[in-house]
Amino acid sequence: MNQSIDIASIRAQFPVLNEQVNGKPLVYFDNAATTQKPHSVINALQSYYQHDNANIHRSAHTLAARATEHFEATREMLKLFINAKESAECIFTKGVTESINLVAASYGKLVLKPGDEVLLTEMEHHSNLVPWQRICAETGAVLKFIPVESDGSIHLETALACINSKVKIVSMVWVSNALGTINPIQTIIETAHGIGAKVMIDAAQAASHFKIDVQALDCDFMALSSHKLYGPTGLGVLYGKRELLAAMPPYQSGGEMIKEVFLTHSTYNELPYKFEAGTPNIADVIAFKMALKFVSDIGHDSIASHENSLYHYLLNAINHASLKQLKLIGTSSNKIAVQSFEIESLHHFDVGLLLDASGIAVRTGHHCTQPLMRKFGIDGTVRASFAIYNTTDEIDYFIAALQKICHRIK
Amino acid sequence: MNQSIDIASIRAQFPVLNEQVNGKPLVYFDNAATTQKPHSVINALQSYYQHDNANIHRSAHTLAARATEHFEATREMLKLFINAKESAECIFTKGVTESINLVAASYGKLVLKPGDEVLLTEMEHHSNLVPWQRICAETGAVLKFIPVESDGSIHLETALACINSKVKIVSMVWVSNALGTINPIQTIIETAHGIGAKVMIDAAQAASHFKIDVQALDCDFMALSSHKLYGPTGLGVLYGKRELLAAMPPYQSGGEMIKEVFLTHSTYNELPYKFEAGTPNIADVIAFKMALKFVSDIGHDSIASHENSLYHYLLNAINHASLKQLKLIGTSSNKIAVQSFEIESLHHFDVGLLLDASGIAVRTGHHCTQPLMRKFGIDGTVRASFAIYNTTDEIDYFIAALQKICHRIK
Amino acid sequence: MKTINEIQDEIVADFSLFEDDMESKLFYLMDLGKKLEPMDSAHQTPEFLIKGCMSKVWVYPIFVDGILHFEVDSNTEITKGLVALLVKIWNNRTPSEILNTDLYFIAQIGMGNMIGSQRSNGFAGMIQQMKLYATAFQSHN
Amino acid sequence: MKTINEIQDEIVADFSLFEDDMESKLFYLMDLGKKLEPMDSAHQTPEFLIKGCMSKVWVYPIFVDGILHFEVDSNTEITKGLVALLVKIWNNRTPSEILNTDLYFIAQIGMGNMIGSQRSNGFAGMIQQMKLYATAFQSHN
Ligand SMILES: Cc1ncc(COP(=O)(O)O)c(C=O)c1O
Ligand SMILES: Cc1ncc(COP(=O)(O)O)c(C=O)c1O
Repeated sequence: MNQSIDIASIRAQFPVLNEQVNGKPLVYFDNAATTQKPHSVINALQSYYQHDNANIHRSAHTLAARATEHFEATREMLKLFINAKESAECIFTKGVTESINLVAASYGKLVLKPGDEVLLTEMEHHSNLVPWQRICAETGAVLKFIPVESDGSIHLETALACINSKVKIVSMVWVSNALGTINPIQTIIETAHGIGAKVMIDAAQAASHFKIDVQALDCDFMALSSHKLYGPTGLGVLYGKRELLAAMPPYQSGGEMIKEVFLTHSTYNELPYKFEAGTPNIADVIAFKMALKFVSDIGHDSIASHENSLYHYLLNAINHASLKQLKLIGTSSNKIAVQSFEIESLHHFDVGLLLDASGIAVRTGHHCTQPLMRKFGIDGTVRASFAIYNTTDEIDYFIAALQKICHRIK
Repeated sequence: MNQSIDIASIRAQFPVLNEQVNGKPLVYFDNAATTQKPHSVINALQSYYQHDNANIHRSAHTLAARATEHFEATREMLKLFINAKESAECIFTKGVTESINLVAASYGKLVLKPGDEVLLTEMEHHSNLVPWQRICAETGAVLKFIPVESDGSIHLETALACINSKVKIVSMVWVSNALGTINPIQTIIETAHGIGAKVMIDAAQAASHFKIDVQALDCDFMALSSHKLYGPTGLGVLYGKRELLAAMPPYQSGGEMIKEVFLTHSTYNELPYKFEAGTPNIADVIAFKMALKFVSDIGHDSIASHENSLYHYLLNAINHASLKQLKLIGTSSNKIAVQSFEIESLHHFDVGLLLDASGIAVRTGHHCTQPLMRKFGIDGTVRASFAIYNTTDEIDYFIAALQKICHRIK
Repeated sequence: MKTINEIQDEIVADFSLFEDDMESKLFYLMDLGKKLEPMDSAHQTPEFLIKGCMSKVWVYPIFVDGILHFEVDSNTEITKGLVALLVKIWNNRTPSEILNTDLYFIAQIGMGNMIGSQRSNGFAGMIQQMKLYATAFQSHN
Repeated sequence: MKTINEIQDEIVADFSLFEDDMESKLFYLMDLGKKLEPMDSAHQTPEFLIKGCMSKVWVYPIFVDGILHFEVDSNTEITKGLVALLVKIWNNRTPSEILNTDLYFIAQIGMGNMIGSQRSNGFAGMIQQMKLYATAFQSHN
């Protein structure tokens, strides 16, 4: 199904790609931090505020009905996008970070007993680590880690060996934001279910690159961020299986999430509203639908194929350029189009600034994975991460900039 | 300082006011639910996504630096807007609901002991009630309520009498969203401080109507929502005094809010970042600055004066129209421009639909204040709430629509 | 007795008189509701409440001699008018007549536009419940 | 020895050669950093670290015969170049010379544009700390 796609026409949908940075055309290779937004998303925001803006649910007026309808339409689209059984299993949050905090605080607190284990990997983003540290400290459960190998992958056998009967929750990143490694979550989910553990998947980096099917995966929870998926900032998703979500206590409380409120006690609303306290991020939810549509219209197969070919082009180009001072970090064979690296004798931060001088945006630093950096004995990397609108021309330009830098510091 | 303002030119800044609803020009009287957004806010969103979009903080590239600068500029503006001592006391949240949840979960859990009292009023929005019910249940503290009188106000003496030495936290609404009543918070704050209690103010309904000065009030915490203040949805503010925020444990955890992360433990970032886990709602924060600027440019005095005159015009018009079936709910003399009412023998919901048929948007229902409604022996009201862009012409049209309804059901 | 479709056509004709005047359509609905036979309050129990409605709507079925009869009520006038429309069409029909109905009048009077999508869901809930009763009594027969 | 302003003028002239070539400006800064005398690693302690910098920058003051001398270092090359600029201007000056300096070169070379606002804050932190040392030794005198 891998039709060739017209990248020029895709680029034309992203106004920010016309920016000049330091007098050079912007080359945006910081997509793992946040993707750019197509016209359709920006226009949806504008159109909502120009025509429909109103607070949603339980209201008698037309604008509110319109806003409610559009808001819930995103949930329906999301259900299709991740193939959830029902849209009520899709909860809107602020982002992956909040989705994980919600599960740790609500589900973690519900099930974890002293001595129970929560299993993560050593490559987790802080957002999938610190919430578990805190709930373990509160409940007396113990954090365990699947180790990361020197190429930035995990060994499946080692991982499966960590899944013992004490493990109650496995929470792991599908794709590492720092290294790009794709983890073998399907087998881990099956094995975890075999001993009765539940599995939460951090899909922050996965969602824009390949198709998600929560029913096929059979994961128990999954977290997504809109802003990494061509959508607006300030919005995320928690997917959870109905029976789990239904049994969990609410996380935040207030308007929308209640059924009946008395001065001294309250009863709670149905899913998904039970977990959506307060006025939601209405405009961004509505615009997020256009981001999902953007990805679906191109198709995950085409996206993966374009990004993979970019990635191989990059690796090839690095080899041919014989950049001796350049050291790749994260060299697993199963990766998305993300490459971390160091340049010998130059701080990652300086490399970032020098590339920026050429208009190239990369991320530098620990990528919110300090324990992983420590494992590699470094305090950060330079990371280039690609999206559907990137091109081989941009990679050529990037390689030339790296050559110039390596040449200057010889 | 009360210059007369040009409402026509203000209306021209709000594109949504050109909408037609059921063939009639939109009359938007649902401002207490959410206000409309001026061009400047919508344009700021668009411009951010078209030119600057990047993940913020700790980055080497130009877009990220630009986004970070704009993001923090809103915090500086906010500090001026509420007259905080420092911008680090202004924390970005999802909205008032999250701000209150944060304080209840973090500060509440830190200080509340069995038998301690948390004092609210009977007119709280569910968002300032349910979080306290839950933290009281968890800590063994007891919820107490300042009673609401039949005109929808609280008696200051009765309120002060509730503040005994067991009270550790007073959390109350400054302005009732259901009734419009302005509460005497200044004296309550002073009295509460006299016995060592801390005071949280729910300023959801206050912020767009009159000037806020947290230092003059000396409140300990205050919550705001952007969407009720001419700004984007999905964004709120928690103000807190530095010494309190500094002593509080983090609420959510993950990226941004950490200093150093090890596999087994972490240390936390400085204020305000300690309470801002995950990628923030960057675009909406940046656009929110234009909302604050919109309000500041007109000036709170001018806003209050316009809205007060609208409100008196409304009360006068209701009197003259002799709408016998109409019963006002919330008749205190100290109110903002919000009026709840019932029409005899008609459900509030039907009134809402009938007004909508004339293009008039009002809110109907319990306004997330079920205990207050129960106190009045009703299950909801029709509520008209005004903002700076409303006019006496709109009120005339509204009164005519009410007359028609009352006439038909006679 | 008129056929189901004759009644639907009448409803469509009535609403078309109001053209774009939404307010009059709502008043008309309210008038329909007022003309309903009063419901036995003993039948207004939670089990006869329609799920998914923002207002309270009770539908109580009575099945005699192969014919379905509905007692209905609502706590809001407009919703009462909505359920009254269905009663107008479906009262004193056989289950199979009910189950075989194509409710084309809904689209033709522009119901979605008139009551919004949330109330449309509630309206769909009423239809579904009345059809469920029809199915139940049909198989019972 | 050149005056402070003569050195500032030289810096401005040097940078103006690069026109809009940001990359060359950064390489130039890095070269400046490389030419710094090495800092005694015993002086690279937390108390001599500049607060508010994203990189690590140490500034160690030595005050002899009324003259201030700075040992500096950084873990990143560009930041080292930044602090080298200040050393170029302020090394071997009296506290009052330092305190009376108008650092006009910063605006003239378009520093803000070159290093962004966050690093500009760090740079401001270096300046502030060096001036604090000057104040301290001046009153000490
Ligand atoms: C008085 C009051 N408190 C709290 C809230 C909750 O605000 P939000 O829904 O923006 O979190 C509202 C808004 O409905 C309100 O009016
Ligand atoms: C793998 C991974 N997990 C979690 C997060 C946190 O996402 P957010 O900051 O949108 O909450 C990120 C984003 O930085 C990520 O890449």
